[in-house]
Parts: sequence; C-alpha cells; structure tokens
Amino acid sequence: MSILVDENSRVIIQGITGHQGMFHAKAMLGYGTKVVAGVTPGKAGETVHGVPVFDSVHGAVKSTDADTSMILVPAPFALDASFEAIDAGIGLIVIITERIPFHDAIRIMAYARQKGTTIIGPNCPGVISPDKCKVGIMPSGIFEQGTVGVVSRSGTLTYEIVNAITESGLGQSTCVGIGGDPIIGSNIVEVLKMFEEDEETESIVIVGEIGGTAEENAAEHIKGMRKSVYAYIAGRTAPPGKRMGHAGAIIARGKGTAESKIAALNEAGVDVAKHPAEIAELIKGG
Amino acid sequence: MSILVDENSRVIIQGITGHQGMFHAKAMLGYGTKVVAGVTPGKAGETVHGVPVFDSVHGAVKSTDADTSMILVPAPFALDASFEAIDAGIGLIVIITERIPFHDAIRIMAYARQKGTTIIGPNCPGVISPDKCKVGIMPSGIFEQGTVGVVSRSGTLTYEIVNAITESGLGQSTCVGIGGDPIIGSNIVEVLKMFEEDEETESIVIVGEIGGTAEENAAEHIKGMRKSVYAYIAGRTAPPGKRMGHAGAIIARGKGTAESKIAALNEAGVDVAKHPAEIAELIKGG
Amino acid sequence: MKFHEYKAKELFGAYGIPVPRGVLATSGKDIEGLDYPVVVKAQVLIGGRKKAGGVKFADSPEEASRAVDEIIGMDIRGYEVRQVLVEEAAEISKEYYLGITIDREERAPLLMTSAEGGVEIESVPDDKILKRHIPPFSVLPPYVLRDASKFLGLAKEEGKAFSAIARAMFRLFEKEDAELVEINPLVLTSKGEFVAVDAKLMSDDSALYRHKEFQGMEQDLTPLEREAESKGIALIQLDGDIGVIANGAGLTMATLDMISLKGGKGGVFLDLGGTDDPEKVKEAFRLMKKAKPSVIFLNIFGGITRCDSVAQGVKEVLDEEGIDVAVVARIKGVHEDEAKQLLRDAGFVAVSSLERAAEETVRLRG
Amino acid sequence: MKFHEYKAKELFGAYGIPVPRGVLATSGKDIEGLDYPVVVKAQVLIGGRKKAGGVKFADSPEEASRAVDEIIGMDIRGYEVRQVLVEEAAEISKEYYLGITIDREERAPLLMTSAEGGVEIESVPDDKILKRHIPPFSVLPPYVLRDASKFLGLAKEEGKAFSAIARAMFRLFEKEDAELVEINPLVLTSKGEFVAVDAKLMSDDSALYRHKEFQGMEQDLTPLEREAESKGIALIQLDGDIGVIANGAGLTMATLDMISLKGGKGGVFLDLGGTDDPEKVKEAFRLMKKAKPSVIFLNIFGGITRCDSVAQGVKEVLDEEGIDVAVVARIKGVHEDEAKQLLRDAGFVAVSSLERAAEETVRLRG
Repeated sequence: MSILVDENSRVIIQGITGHQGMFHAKAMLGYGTKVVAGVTPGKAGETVHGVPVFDSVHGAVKSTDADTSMILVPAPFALDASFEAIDAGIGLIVIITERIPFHDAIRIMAYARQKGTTIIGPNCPGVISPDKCKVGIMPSGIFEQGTVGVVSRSGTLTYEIVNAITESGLGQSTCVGIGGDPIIGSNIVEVLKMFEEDEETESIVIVGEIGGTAEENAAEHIKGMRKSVYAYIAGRTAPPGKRMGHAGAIIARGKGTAESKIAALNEAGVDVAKHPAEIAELIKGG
Repeated sequence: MSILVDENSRVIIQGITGHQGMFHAKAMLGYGTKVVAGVTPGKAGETVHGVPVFDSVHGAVKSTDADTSMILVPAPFALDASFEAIDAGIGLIVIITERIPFHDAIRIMAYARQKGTTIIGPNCPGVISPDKCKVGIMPSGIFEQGTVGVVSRSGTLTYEIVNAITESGLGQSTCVGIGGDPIIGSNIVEVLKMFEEDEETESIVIVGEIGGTAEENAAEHIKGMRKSVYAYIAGRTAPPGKRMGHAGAIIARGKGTAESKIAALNEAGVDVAKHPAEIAELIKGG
Repeated sequence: MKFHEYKAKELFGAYGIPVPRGVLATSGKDIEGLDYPVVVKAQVLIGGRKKAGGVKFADSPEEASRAVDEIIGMDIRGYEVRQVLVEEAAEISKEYYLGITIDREERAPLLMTSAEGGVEIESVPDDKILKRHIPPFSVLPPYVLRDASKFLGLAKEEGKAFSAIARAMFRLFEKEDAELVEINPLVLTSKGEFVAVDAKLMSDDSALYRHKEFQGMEQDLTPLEREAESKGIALIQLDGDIGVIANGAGLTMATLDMISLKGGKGGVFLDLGGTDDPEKVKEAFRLMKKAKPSVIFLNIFGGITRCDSVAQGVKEVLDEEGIDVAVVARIKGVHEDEAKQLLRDAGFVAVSSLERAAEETVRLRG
Repeated sequence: MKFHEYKAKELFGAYGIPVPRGVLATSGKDIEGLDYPVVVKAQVLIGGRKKAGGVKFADSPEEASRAVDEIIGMDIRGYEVRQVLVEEAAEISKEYYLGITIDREERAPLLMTSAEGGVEIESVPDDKILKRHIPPFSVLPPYVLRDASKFLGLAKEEGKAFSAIARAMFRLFEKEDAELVEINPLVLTSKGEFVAVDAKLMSDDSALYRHKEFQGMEQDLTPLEREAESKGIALIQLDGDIGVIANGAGLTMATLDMISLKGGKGGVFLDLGGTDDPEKVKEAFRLMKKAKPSVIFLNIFGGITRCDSVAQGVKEVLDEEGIDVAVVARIKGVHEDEAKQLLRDAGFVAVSSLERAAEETVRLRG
C-alpha cells in the first residue's frame, strides 16, 4: 500500500515535449514509473524517450488506459489542460506548473470536485511512493521506501526534510507535495485522511509554512487521529505583509503566523521540529 | 434502515409560506416528519403550523441543525434557493418545483456535485420512507412500511404503483421520485446503488417512462446487482416527436422508446409489468 | 420550442455565425436582390421536407419564382407550407455536422461534430462523431476546439473559422436557453469559408419566461393544442378516439397504454399537471370536448393535487355546459372521499381500479 | 499587486461603484473644481496613514492646498508620500464594510460585510461580520445579497443600491483577477446614497500576463526589490545582514529561520525558484551584491533545478565580476556531484549539512 500513486499507476505527462517535460519523463521512467503517454497538441506521433506523444488527453487515455496525469504546461494553459484531463476521466492530476492565476485554480478545483477527480498542486513537486512510482520533479535519490508519510506545502524544503528522514534510516510510504499556492487541490487535512487509512504509513510528517490556516485546521483534525504526527513550519522569522516567494506564504492581516501554527499543532499533541533535520530525531524519539 | 430520509431527518421547507408550502408542511408534520423550519425571505418570525419561518437557509440551519430541504419555490427562484441550501450545508435537497430551465438545472447539479450535496428532483413528488419520514408531496395513505424500494421518474404514476404494492400486502422501504426532467440530481442507477446497500430493501421497483436512456443504463447496472428488480415503463403507445406533458418524456431522434427500455431491462433479467398493478403480482411471483 | 430555419438563422447571424444571404417569401413575387443559383426551402417545423419535394434549386429569378409558388401551399407530412426561405446556394467543397445539446446522464452540455455532414446524424456511425462535454458554467474550452479541428482534419485557418463558429454556437446555446443547436450541413465553400446552410434550434419552453421575444412564435401544434398551450394545459392530439384526462405525464401515458392494452386507442392526451384549480379543470373539459372524443376517461391520483377541487371543477363544467359523451372517472388521493361523493352526485361512474376503468372506457366508446 | 487608493477608485468607477469626486495632486496648486469640505489623503501602499497624519480635512481651497503641501513628502512607515488624493468629503450617516476575497479552504470567493465599517475589519467581532461563499463560475447569487441586506439592517431601496455595488464589486473581482477588493468604509450618506470612501484592491501577480494595463504600476517594493522583480527574481529585503539565496520559498524561509536559530539575522530573501538558467543565477548574485550582505548563504536542493547549471552560473559570475564577501554554499539534488565539483573548483566551501552551513554562515558574518 501507499497513497495516490503506486506500481499500477499509468501516467501521462501533459507538456512532455517541453524542456522540463523531456527531462522529467526520463527521470520518471528511470525511477520505474509507468509513463504510458505524453500529450502535446500538434505533436502526435512523436516519441519522448520511447513514450508515445498524443494530441489530446482523450486520445492518450483511449490508447493507454492512463489514470494519472502530470501537468507541466505553462501557466496560461494550465486551466485548459486540467479541464481536458478531468473530462478525459483521469482520476489523479498532479499539477507542477507554478504561477497559475488564483481564479483559474478555483475553476480547476471546482470542476475537479464536481467530477470526483483528485488534484495535487498546483505549484508543487508532485507525489512519490518510493520504489514504486514517482509522479513529480523531485530528486529520486533522497527517497527510500518506508513507513513515514510526508505531506508538504513546500518544494525543496521537502527534499531537505525527506533527506534527513532517509539519512536517519527511516523511509517514506508516500511523499505528497501539495503545493504552496493559496488554492490547491488537496490540502493537508485531506492528505492526512489518506495516510490515516493507509496500512503502510505508521507516522506522518507535515511540512508547513506561513500563510493561510491549513496547519491550524490540520491540528484540529489530528486530535481525532490514531497515528503519530510530526511537523516543521517554515517562516518563523518572516515579517508580516511580505510574500515570501510565492503567493501562499504571507502573513496577512495578522493571520498565518508560524507561532499560531506551532501553537495549534503543539496543542494537538504534535511535536514540531525547530529545524528540518530535527524531524528525523523526533520520529525516532517518538 | 431506509435510504435518503428516516426518523432522524431534520427537514426545512423552502417556500413554506406559499399555498403548497403550507399545505404540505401540514401533511408532512402529520406524517411525523421533523419539519424543523421553513424559509421564506421577508417572513422571518412567522410560523406555519407551529414551524418557525426564517429569512435564509443559513439562518434556519444555524438555529435548527436541519440536514434536509424540500424546495417548493417557483421555477425562476429555484436556482438561487438550491445554491442557498447547498452553501448552507444541507446534505439532501428535494426539489419539487417543476419547469426549472435546463440550464439552471445543470448549474444546480454541478454545484451540488462539487459540494457533495445529494439532489432529488426537480419536478418530482419527493422521497418517503413509510412510517418514518416524508419529504414530498405524495399522498401518505397509500404507503406502508415494507421491503420494496421504489425509484420512479413519474409522479402520480408512482402513487398508482405504490398503491398496488401496498394493496397486495407488501410495503415500501423507501420510495424515491427522482423526477421527470432530463436533468435530475439523482438518476435511476444512483438510487439503485443506495437500495443495493440498504439492508431493509429486499426488492426494487423501477417506474420508468419514455425519453432518455436512464432505463437502458439502469439495465446495464442491474446485471451486477444481487437484489431482484422489477419495472414498469410508461409510454408504450406514445408517438415519436411529441413531448408527453413534461420535457423528459419524448421519443426524440429514434431514442428513448418504451420498446428499447423494456428490451434492455428484460435482457438484464428484469420482469417488466404490462400495466401498473401487475408490478405487485410480479414481486409476489418472483 | 422549435424554431423555423429562417428564425434560427436570424439568431445565428446575430451571434456571428455565417449564414447564406436569403429572403423569406410567401409568394414568387417576394424575391429580390439575390445572386443565383438559389435554393428554395419550405419552412415547416418537421423533418423530411426534401423527400417531400419541399426543397428546390433555381438558376434564375423566373425559376426561383416558379419554385416558390410550387412549394407554397404544399402539404408536408400534415403541415401546410406558408413560407419559404430563398437563399443563395453555397458552393460546397465539404459538408460537416456541428451540434450542441444537453447530455442527460452527464448533466452537461455536449458538443458533437462530424466530417460526415449533410446526412441525418443518427445514420452516422459513432466513431465518425466526436463528442465532448463542456464544463457547466464554462466557456467552450480550447482543447475541445483543438480536438474537433483535428478530428475533422481541418487546416489551421479552417480550424480557426470553425472554432469561432463553435464558440458563437455555445454562446447562443447558453444565452438563449437552447436544448439543441445544430448546423447540418456546416458547409466549407470552395473559397475556404464556412457557411451554416441549414440551422436547427430548439429552445427550452421552461425558460420562455426570460425570453419574451420568443413568445407567440409559431409552434409545431394543432390549433387545439395551441389553444390548450395558451391556457397552460398540456394537450396532445393523437390518432385514436378516446380522450384521457389525467394528472401527471406518467399517469396520463400509463392510462393511454392501459387503454391500448384493453383494445382502445387514445385520441387526446391531456395532462392536468399538479393543478387543483377548479377553473383549470373546467378549461380542460372544455378543450377535451372540442376534440370530440368518443368517451372521456378522467384518471386522477392526487398528491399535490387535491381531488375535491378537481371534482368540483368537473361538476361545475357539467352543470354549466353539459357533456354529451360518457365520462369514466377514477379518482384517488388527498381528499378522495369528498371528490368521489361529488362525482357520484354529478352522475359519474366512479370506478376504483385503473384496469377496470380502462375496460369500462373501451366498452363505452362510440 | 497592491493598488493605490486612487487607482483602485478609477477602476471602481469604471465598474459603476460610486466613489467621491476627487483629484490626484502632487502639490497644493493642483486642486480645482471640487466642492468643500474635502479630505486630503496620502497615497501610499501601506496601512496606518491616518495615524501617521497622512489624512487631513479641509473646509476651503486654501486649507486644502496647505494640507496637500503638508502631506506631500511626508514619511509614512518608511514610504515617502509623492501623491495625495483630494476628495469631496461625504456626509456620513452610517459606515459599512464590504469586501470580497478568496477563501483558501473552501477554494471559492468569499463575500464579507459588516455594519461596523470604518475600523479595521480584524478588530470587528466575528458575529458582526456576515460571510458568504460565492459559487465558483457563478454570478453573485441573489440570496447572498438578501442575507447581506438583512444582516446590515438596510431599508429596501438601500438594499438595492448596496446589491448593485456588491455585484459590480464581484464583476471587478472576477474580471480583474483580484485577490481582494474592499470598501471600508462604504458610506451611506444622509441623502441615502452609498459611496466608497476608501478602496482597497489587490490583484493576482500571476494573472498579470492578461492585464497588461497593470504592468509597470508602482509597487510596495524597495528599489532593489523592484529591480529584482523586473528581472523575474523574488527578492525581499529584511532587517538583518545575512543574504540568503535558495531555491524555493519554503527552503529560503527555512534557511532564514535556521540562521536566526544560530544567532544570525537574515537581510535578504532571494528565491531562485525552479530555475537552473546560469544567466538567472548570475543575475541573482549581482542583485545580492547590491544589497551589501555581510555574508552570502547559497542553499540549493535540486528537484526541477539542475544543480550543475546553478553552480555554473555562480562560477561564471565569480569569474567575471568577483564577490567581495564570504559565500557559504550548500548544494544537493539532481547533478549534485558535478555542481559540488564546480563550486569547489571556484573556491567555495561546500558544506553538506544545513545546520552546519548556517553555523558557518553566522561565524563568517561581519
């Protein structure tokens, strides 16, 4: 078991013929992910590292029975690419693209919820179930199969923490980068629920950051969970009113501070690490 | 057990202060339904048969913990009333109103699916779980508690058939009038799934009619079901191209004939009654 | 509500969909300012006009004038032709099909297109039709247009022109509360331009309240049906002789089916709907009398309808105007006992079983 | 992107939201054609201008002129006032709050309104604020406006005027890709008319590509931040002295946090994002140098970023321009070994643990 993706996932890449598309298609294939097709309008018939390219998601799904899509198209085309994947019956869409307008993201999420499609992202590193399947852009080498579930709002910070977990001798069941934008397809609570159901996951790590109230909501949810949850929150030293690099990370109108998140998590019995590497020590200690 | 509504349902009526609203509020209260509130904008503070009236669904839900709504407002206001109920967190909305424009119905269903709200109707008689709860406009006297689940696209024709079932000594677990319009919130297959899960339901009756392919789809689904299903299809003698009273019942472009539906159901092993009363005989025989 | 071709094309034009230049004519004298050849088409709200001789080509004003006069007055499957549309004939390079309708199961608009245009879409094999749902609330997504252009094998500029038409069509579909918008054939001319050579449009009757401009448009109805519609009563004339008044479309259909099962044949479908307004019931009986049925079968199973009010209406119309054919009444539901008493007092036979009521009805006919 | 009040009001006006008559002025001579009294308001992209003396009332042209000249040039929480908005003062009968923003959890627009207008909405108790989600794709549903009018206790005509404003506000919110639109206070005058006396608007930077008209607007940024933005690099100047370049907002924040944990203080947040373009990396170092940090901490954990490309950029900028402060580099991920080799060759200390790297950085400062 694992959540969202595993050895049976049949993955397409929307935007496979771009620079990043080709790079990550190769990396994913190398990791063992069943990349069954790519989609780039106008490039049907081409192949990328042996993967056939289609003009449309409908065409790709019809020919390959794909159930998962990774979207790497530029932001102005992400709404359309997402609608296309949702309508073609893809069950899980991982949107890597960053800087998708909020109003587009709202529409994507509304249509996905209406059709029962799970969305991870946008602006995220993707999902990996180590040694089974990687649908994302994360560096494969730092992951190892194990029992820690990781859910993270951050990209590279996740790698930092996963690396620490792996180096401490623990591995991951699945690592989900949910994305740093204010509007995301699956939030921390939703992923926690999946991990709670997953037999392979024994403990869970939340990588949060300033902005929004996702961690506070997670804390509330954790009070009813059986599994141990650990957390790290980035942005303790971030000043209010400044967007720290992407739209999600902002302390606005007095809300979304690291203090508030850490206090809520502590109150729910979650050990919060002071720096990334400490997470591994906490899990081993707990 | 029963499906959709039972003795715990907490029901509001949107449009309670109208002629039909008052009439059916009384009938539902008389049946034992927990009608906890009514909603009519501008009439907050009034009562209808002892039921408090609120200006808004949000207000009614906040004060009464209602989980079910029956919508009786005129068609031009049904979209807004539905959005209001969906947004206020109502889990089941029964839309009695007829002649809601298709394009409005599409929007209602899209928003409901997005928010996980179940819709029955529009243009339907409602839902009744005999001796437990009635959320609808059907004559109470013909129903009796029992083990037959009824799902129907028709209104009065349902009463005809339920009456026959009751007179034959059988009763109903729940009777669901899904409505006769082309765009409805819950279709036959969706209700069949609920009945299949319901312990109290032993056999199921489908009351279908010409128009659309809902019965053909149901036939396909029934092939995988354990419980016995019986059916009656109205409109064997209806001419093509004529709408028989409401928008759903039309044989258009060669599709939606009674013959096609009956053939599909027969092929799925469903006994199809030649006239309404025969349904009861078939159940007793089966 | 079905639109005449010429009416649909007026709307198409307003939304920017290219249609041929043409004039509506009621006689051969009305044609002016067109380039030849032209095509003269009967304007009737029923299919199959071509087979019935309702479409003619003409190379000159004289020929066109003759064709108009030939078609006007023609009977096409029971419809008298009163108007023709005379249009400049398009040079056809290729014919496509393009339509938008509502998918019941998906509860969403559905776009359909095919390179096999100009024939009934029902006769086109499924794999020759591209179907794509349009997300509710949305505009027509670019990917749908991309898929369609590719499926039809359109060149780049053709694809752009096609997409503009499809987008306009979807705007029309949404704004005009359409159930169906269809162009068949959508012609690609030898100059590489698209023209909507035929136009089909059906709008949602339930949305008429927000489209006052459509009200009063000629409908695919008999005079009696039109009269009933204007009074808010659903009445349909059928081939048989027995008049059925019931409440609810399903029950009315089931009653007609039962009559057929017992050897009779329905002549009028009259659905009272959820009303219990005695005035409306009286109106229904008046309309029914005009259809001159051999016998009237009143079948009421009350839910939202209060049976006593219905019975009151029946009694009143009988008292005031009399009814010269037999009436079999079956009534059940809310306030059923009061209703039965009223009807018995008025001299009706109140039969309680639908089956026996149908038998009685068939026995009493003509 | 934050809008100046006067810019927001221009847009409000274009959408039909009533705003006071006013003029933008840079000196006391610019005021003409207004009725008195007026209010003179500093145009700065930061809150708290009233407390800082940036808002003055004037009863005559002379007084207004004086007020303008007093406010121009003022320093409000670090921002120099270069423009003031001089507006006719509304006769205030009642002050309301009305705002539309995005609810992250619900993934939908959220309307908020309160009868406690004119004060910071954060200070208003929750039960004095009505919150209603707006269905995505939809217009503002009538029930929301009904609930709002009732909640605010508006009379019928007031409710209509309020609803028109709210609908216009939502149209603006949708069409202009806003994150936040806010009127506080929304004033009801003694004549019973609503006026947006203040206006707050933030639009989505990610949607700038479809709003060319907003590009180049003055931002709430330091000169260096503005320069970085124009080059597509996220740079934020902070209170401390240590410069952090990392890839990813989370990692950059975590690096700053770690520095703080080790007793240092971040002076520059520079997020390279997912880039591995050596030119962009060079640009980042150039910008960082301009901020004059005491020490630079480069923290790269590669995912979509190829570490060797990043290292190449660092090496090139060092080769070409030199760097006069210590640089601590930590690099990990795709092509990490090549990157480390490159950096070592360039004379950097390549530390592998974040914690130790932070300690080293703090040690090397000053």
